[in-house]
Amino acid sequence: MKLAQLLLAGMVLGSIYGLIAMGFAIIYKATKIVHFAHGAMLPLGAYLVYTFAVRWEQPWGVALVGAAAICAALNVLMQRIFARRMLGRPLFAAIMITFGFEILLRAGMNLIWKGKERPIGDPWGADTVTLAGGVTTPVASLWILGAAAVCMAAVFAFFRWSSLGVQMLGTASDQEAALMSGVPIQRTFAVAWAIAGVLAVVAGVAASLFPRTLGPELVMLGMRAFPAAILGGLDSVVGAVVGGMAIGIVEVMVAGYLSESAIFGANFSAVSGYIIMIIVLMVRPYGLFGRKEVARV
Amino acid sequence: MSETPNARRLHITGLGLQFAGLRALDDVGFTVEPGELRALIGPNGAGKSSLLNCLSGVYRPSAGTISYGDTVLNGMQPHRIAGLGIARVFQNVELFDKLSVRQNVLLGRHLAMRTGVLAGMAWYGRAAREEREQREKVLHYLEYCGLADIAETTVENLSYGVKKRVEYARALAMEPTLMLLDEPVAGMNESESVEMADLVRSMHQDLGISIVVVEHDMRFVMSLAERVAVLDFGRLIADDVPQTVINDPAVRRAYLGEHAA
Amino acid sequence: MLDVPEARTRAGAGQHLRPARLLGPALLVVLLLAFPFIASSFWLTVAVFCAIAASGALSLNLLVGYAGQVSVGHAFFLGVGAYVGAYGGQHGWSFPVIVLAAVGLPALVGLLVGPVALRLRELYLAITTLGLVYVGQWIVVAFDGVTGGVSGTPTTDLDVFGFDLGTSAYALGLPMTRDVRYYFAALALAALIGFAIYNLSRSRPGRAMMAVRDRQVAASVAGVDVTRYKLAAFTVSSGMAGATGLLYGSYLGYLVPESFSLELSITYLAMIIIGGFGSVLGSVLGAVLITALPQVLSYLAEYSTFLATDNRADHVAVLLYGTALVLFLLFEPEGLAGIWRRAARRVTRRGSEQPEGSTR
Amino acid sequence: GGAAIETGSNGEVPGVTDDTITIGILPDLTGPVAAIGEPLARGAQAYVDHLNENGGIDGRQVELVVKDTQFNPQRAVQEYRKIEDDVLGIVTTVGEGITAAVVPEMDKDNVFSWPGTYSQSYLESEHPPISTPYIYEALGGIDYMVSDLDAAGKTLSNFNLESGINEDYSRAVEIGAEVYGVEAGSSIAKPSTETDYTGAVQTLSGGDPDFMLVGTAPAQAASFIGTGYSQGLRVPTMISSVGYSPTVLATKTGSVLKEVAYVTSPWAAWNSDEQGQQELVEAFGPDEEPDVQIQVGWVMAKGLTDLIAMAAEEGDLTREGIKDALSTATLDFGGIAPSVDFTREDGVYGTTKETRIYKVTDNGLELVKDLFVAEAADEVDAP
Amino acid sequence: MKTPAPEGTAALDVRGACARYQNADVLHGIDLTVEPGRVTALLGANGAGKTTFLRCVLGLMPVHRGEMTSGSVTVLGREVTRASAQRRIKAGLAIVPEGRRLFADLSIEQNLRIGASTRRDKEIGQDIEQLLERFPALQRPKIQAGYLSGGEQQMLAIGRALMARPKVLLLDEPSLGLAPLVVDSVFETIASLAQDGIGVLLVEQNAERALQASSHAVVLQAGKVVRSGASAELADDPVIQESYLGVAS
Ligand SMILES: Nc1ncnc2c1ncn2[C@@H]1O[C@H](COP(=O)(O)OP(=O)(O)OP(=O)(O)O)[C@@H](O)[C@H]1O
Ligand SMILES: Nc1ncnc2c1ncn2[C@@H]1O[C@H](COP(=O)(O)OP(=O)(O)OP(=O)(O)O)[C@@H](O)[C@H]1O
Ligand SMILES: CC(C)C[C@H](N)C(=O)O
Ligand SMILES: [Mg+2]
Ligand SMILES: [Mg+2]
Repeated sequence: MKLAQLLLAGMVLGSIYGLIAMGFAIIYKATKIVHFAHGAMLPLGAYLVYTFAVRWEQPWGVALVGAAAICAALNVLMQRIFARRMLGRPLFAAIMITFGFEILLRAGMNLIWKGKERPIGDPWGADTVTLAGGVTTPVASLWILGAAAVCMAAVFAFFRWSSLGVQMLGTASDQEAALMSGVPIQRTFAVAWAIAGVLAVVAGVAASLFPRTLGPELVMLGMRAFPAAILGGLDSVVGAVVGGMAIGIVEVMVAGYLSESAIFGANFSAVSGYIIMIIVLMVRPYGLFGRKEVARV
Repeated sequence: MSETPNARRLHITGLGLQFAGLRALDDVGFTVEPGELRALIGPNGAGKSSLLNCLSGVYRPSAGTISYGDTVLNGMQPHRIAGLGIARVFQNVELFDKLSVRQNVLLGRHLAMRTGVLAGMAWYGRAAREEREQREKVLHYLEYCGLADIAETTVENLSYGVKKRVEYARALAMEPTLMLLDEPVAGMNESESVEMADLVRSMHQDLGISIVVVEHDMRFVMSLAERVAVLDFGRLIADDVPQTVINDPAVRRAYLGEHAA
Repeated sequence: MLDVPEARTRAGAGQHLRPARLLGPALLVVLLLAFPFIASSFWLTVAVFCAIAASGALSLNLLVGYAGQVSVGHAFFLGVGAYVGAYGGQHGWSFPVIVLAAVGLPALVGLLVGPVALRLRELYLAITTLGLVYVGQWIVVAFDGVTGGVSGTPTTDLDVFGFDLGTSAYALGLPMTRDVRYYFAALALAALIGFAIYNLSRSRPGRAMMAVRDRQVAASVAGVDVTRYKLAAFTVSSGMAGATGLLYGSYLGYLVPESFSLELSITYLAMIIIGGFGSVLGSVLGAVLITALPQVLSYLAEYSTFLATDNRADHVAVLLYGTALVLFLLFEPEGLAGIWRRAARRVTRRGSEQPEGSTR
Repeated sequence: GGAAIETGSNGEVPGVTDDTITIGILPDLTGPVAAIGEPLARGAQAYVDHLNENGGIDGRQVELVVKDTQFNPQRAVQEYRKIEDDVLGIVTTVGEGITAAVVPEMDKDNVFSWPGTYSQSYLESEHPPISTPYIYEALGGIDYMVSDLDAAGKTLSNFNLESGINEDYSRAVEIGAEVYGVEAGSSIAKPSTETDYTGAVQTLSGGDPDFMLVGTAPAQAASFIGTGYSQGLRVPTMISSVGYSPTVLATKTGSVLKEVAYVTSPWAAWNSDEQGQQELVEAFGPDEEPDVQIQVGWVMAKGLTDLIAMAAEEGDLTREGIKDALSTATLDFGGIAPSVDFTREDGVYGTTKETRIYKVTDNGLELVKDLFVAEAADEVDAP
Repeated sequence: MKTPAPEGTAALDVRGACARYQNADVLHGIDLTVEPGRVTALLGANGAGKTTFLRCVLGLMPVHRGEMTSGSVTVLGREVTRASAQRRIKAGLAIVPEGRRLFADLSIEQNLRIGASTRRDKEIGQDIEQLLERFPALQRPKIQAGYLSGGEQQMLAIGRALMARPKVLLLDEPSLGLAPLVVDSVFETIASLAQDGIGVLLVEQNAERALQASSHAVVLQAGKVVRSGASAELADDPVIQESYLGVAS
């Protein structure tokens, strides 16, 4: 029973990681950039939902769509700010710029929401259900699993059925060559970053549902999802999902079985994800599903 | 140029190389005598670059042996093979983009130098002395390749033809006994390839270096090579003097078409 | 991914040392020597942190800028040096022993991490090294008997062969307070590390590192033992970071796990990106800018009085800092070193009518 | 060697002029615990304003300089240095690590401040906690469970933040087991960055506890209790004063807290009619969101300025004078927090051991037991 | 030395193109016209500015921190001087770039698919099939392009450009690194494309082949047009013979 309970919790956490990691993956796919401000988008999205749904008393769905739209737009804006100037320039500067955005987002949120715990106004509240086998869980957790599945399917379908997916890959691999092939690279970027913005809101809200709370700690979740993104392979959407699940389950299992261990201490679950990641990378340097970078002479 | 290199015999037997179901090289064998200028031709994708990659240790052959003199190269790491006096010039320019021309060529002297990390940091004794000596030495190669004027320029912004010359200077600076050249005149116009042919010929004749050159420009091949090996689909289909090779019907069918120089 | 502005080693071009050329550096040295005696105690503290940051930035730049291995784990190596120093200090080790341990242990860890770096590229490596930061914080908590755990541990002042950095007493007729002493110690360390890296970059091993950075296969075919130089870069950089951490921890006086968080790693990356990859001067300028900028900005924010209410000025200072970072990277991707180089070129051109090196 | 360098030039006292006294405070305003630092700084500022309206100290107005540490130890030391020359004392620092980093610096300059933690180990330092140390709070909670919730002989587990508070809470459970005969269950500590509490809940549930003691920060307490609730761990739970925030009540977890949670706290309820609290509420107006950190800031500012006033009365308006005043002082906070007799003996400051017990209800906290001292409080060995 | 007045609209018409990079002016007023169904060769030594000219045609100078300072570009009668690269390609341009510029990490098939980025029709899959058949070297459509041999990569680059179904094809040294037999087939392909009415601009180091394959030619030197006219005439020009055809005078 404990095992089943932990497994379920691991899957829920894994779904949240997976949603975050998908955001990283899509942006990486299109721009070869790790968007370090992605983590800050999580509380931003959730706080926006709070403001719309709780403060301004709008229907929850409306709040969600509103927050998603704002975060998507913000992401596109950020991308626009450096895209043009960064063409043909070191990528690392662009990545550093996302750190700059992270500072700005955090400062802005601190100014507006003052880092307080806030309700997110969701319809499920603290209700719980008992599933087969005596496993009990908040209803909200089941919705997280569902939402994650829907997002994954949607993103997957998008890449499967639209030509934008392959164009993103091309753009990331060589922007000028993509331009020469007629890829509308600005639109490609915009779509990728917008999707990531929407995913950030979904993930941020999921991470604020009962029994978790919306608070500034949510920023950290972005960093915690890194091993998931890497484990799956930085540019793979499927990998993000698999990696997220794997890391989520491992972390919860470690916390469940090793919390009292004298050797590992209670903190070990926080590093267990990284350790799994390193082990996998030693065998597969590009993660489970990552595209190998070609280096031939 | 100062010391005469002692070229050794390069001997390849039964060489095989596979990539996920593709036989890039299949039972290839031939010998390059010391001081020989050998051309290697064949259709695109025949395995020429792959063969060079096996010789320089970048690829690991799945079968066969490569020996240089008495040393078996199979399984050796690229830098060890370089240590035996085997230098390589790539098909696409492979320079250290952010370094100056001089630094690129100095890197060719890497194996001739001894300074380690700690000594380098201290810049004491040998480190400084060695660096000064080698700069002198490198100047010679820069002049040889006509690069002395632009020694301090970052290679990144050079045009294609000049970059190729930097590659030659770097390879020469290794004072190799065997040079592997992959398509030296691709992308050059007629007069430039004549210049390049002169450079290769002089390296061969003045310095006594053995050379294996891959090239699609048949005029270049015919004017230079002493022997020509022909690969097709990873197999050796001919290995003889140029005149014989270009009249070989198999070679004409696979490679030359109606173009025979 | 890394883009290094251009080759910086220029020796052999036969530069003549003319008196006019020495004037600038001489002034700088005088200024640096006089600074602690004219600055306020606060700005002196900032200066000490700047100088320490310079050492840290230099060592990171060796790894990232010269050897091309992106690391977000710098805070970890700084932390190892600092904690080793704290432990040694508490157990009465002598200065040479402390230094040896604080440099040696991080270097050893760097050597052990190296093999991971051999297999991974760019961002995969970066994020793996990010794991080091978390592992480090876990170690501090899990082995709290040695490290003091979450509540931290005090460090001791270093006694550099009889020159106790902790005392405040006149020396050479000058008021050498603890801050002044640490200031000079930090300057000395930065100068030492900067000199070592500069030397490295103009000699065989440094060149080999840069070659591996630009084109690994070509470097190996030219005779460079790639494994060896990657490991060397990791080891040396980590050792230098350890020395920096030792001084940093000792000056701080107290270590808590938060002192070596991811934020610190990122701050150091910001320094070398803003300073300029693969540039000694850039590392130093970047370190000074990133350390001093927030302080300057808080002053600016504080003196704009309408902000002074409700603690808004602090938020504005942070917003300004983020904005400055973004704008700088947008408009000056070659970093401070690039600006410096351009300025210097302009000066020399005016001075000696040297034509700009033409390509063809 | 050489002559020592004298500090504090020409006999002037830092932070004191003819008409003003300057004090400082080092909260986190823009970093990860800004949610604590910001209201704390506002509370302190409000008290200083209140004091100035009533004539200040000894005819001097008090000025409070606020410096943001960003929860970064290096930055905190720098910010401290920035104001060190200009302040007479410092109200407090926010964050256990920050406090640990800055306190040694302050000791070098003989500067007084209240520590940003209630660990009783600080009683030995020059910086005693201003209010009830964690351990007495926890013991108060256990006392109440035994006397009013019939906990004797039942299992008590605890869940804490991985920090100094963990040691104090765990120790309290040990003492509780000895004195009250409760069964000590499992104990787990987690860092504030934990992303899922199922593991902790499952581990604790394994010991089948009847009561829980939670010594951690608000968001973490809420998530932990919520997770436990959803997995059937629904037992009376005592949350520490630092673990409860009224903002949590508005979240979904609030409904769970209402079912199971009590709060141990020395602090008065926001709507209490204690005179000090009335003044505070008046200063902030009725629209202010209740926040214990505002009370803390207010009380700490009051504590420091009271000491300064005492020093002034003694004619020793110096940093030294503040410390001298403290070692014999009894400070009263108008009922917002218990008054404290700090009298120092054997190098250990006196402290208060009182706490209140609240039950979480729809309207926030409802007082169920006013200030009292746990029976077992005497069993706590001197730090 | 005169170009006959074009019948109808030119496939590509560039007037007075001047261009500069950050530190240097590279093109000084280039006029060049490509007629539909004809091959125009652009010759010149290394560094003459051929690639730069193609960048101007495609609007890619900003990528190299340069700009086209004056002049106009017209594709099939539509002026595109200010348009984005994507619009120009939609207007009918396609390029086989210098150095191939394949997406090394992507498969052959994905490379071809990206070549069709501006198309919306349903025949993309079909075209891919056809190309894979046409170039036997591309037999393994799932392999990552970076692993292909130099010549195979060149073929893929040509295939990718054709995927755009261009009206005007720009080729920057298409025969680079190709085996003689394949070079023949590339020139055959070029001829057949021209026959289909496509205008081709061919930049080529092999001046002899280029002049054979083209009807018109333009010779650049240091960013200026020094010769232009019918290819047959240019092939007989002694100056051209000496400097580009390797014929000693
Ligand atoms: N690392 C690799 N992985 C997979 N396939 C490879 C790899 N390297 C080479 N190949 C394949 O092996 C075959 C031979 O390639 P190679 O580069 O040796 O040809 P080549 O003879 O040099 O051709 P070209 O004249 O076009 O340069 C090609 O089909 C190529 O796609
Ligand atoms: N990105 C750039 N930045 C600065 N200068 C450049 C850049 N690209 C090219 N140049 C310079 O512009 C001039 C023309 O170069 P271009 O590449 O157009 O010549 P090309 O005729 O295509 O030569 P090749 O036959 O070698 O390809 C050269 O002097 C070159 O050095
Ligand atoms: C296309 C590849 C075969 C080129 C190879 N990297 C070289 O320069 O030799
Ligand atoms: Mg090849
Ligand atoms: Mg060109």
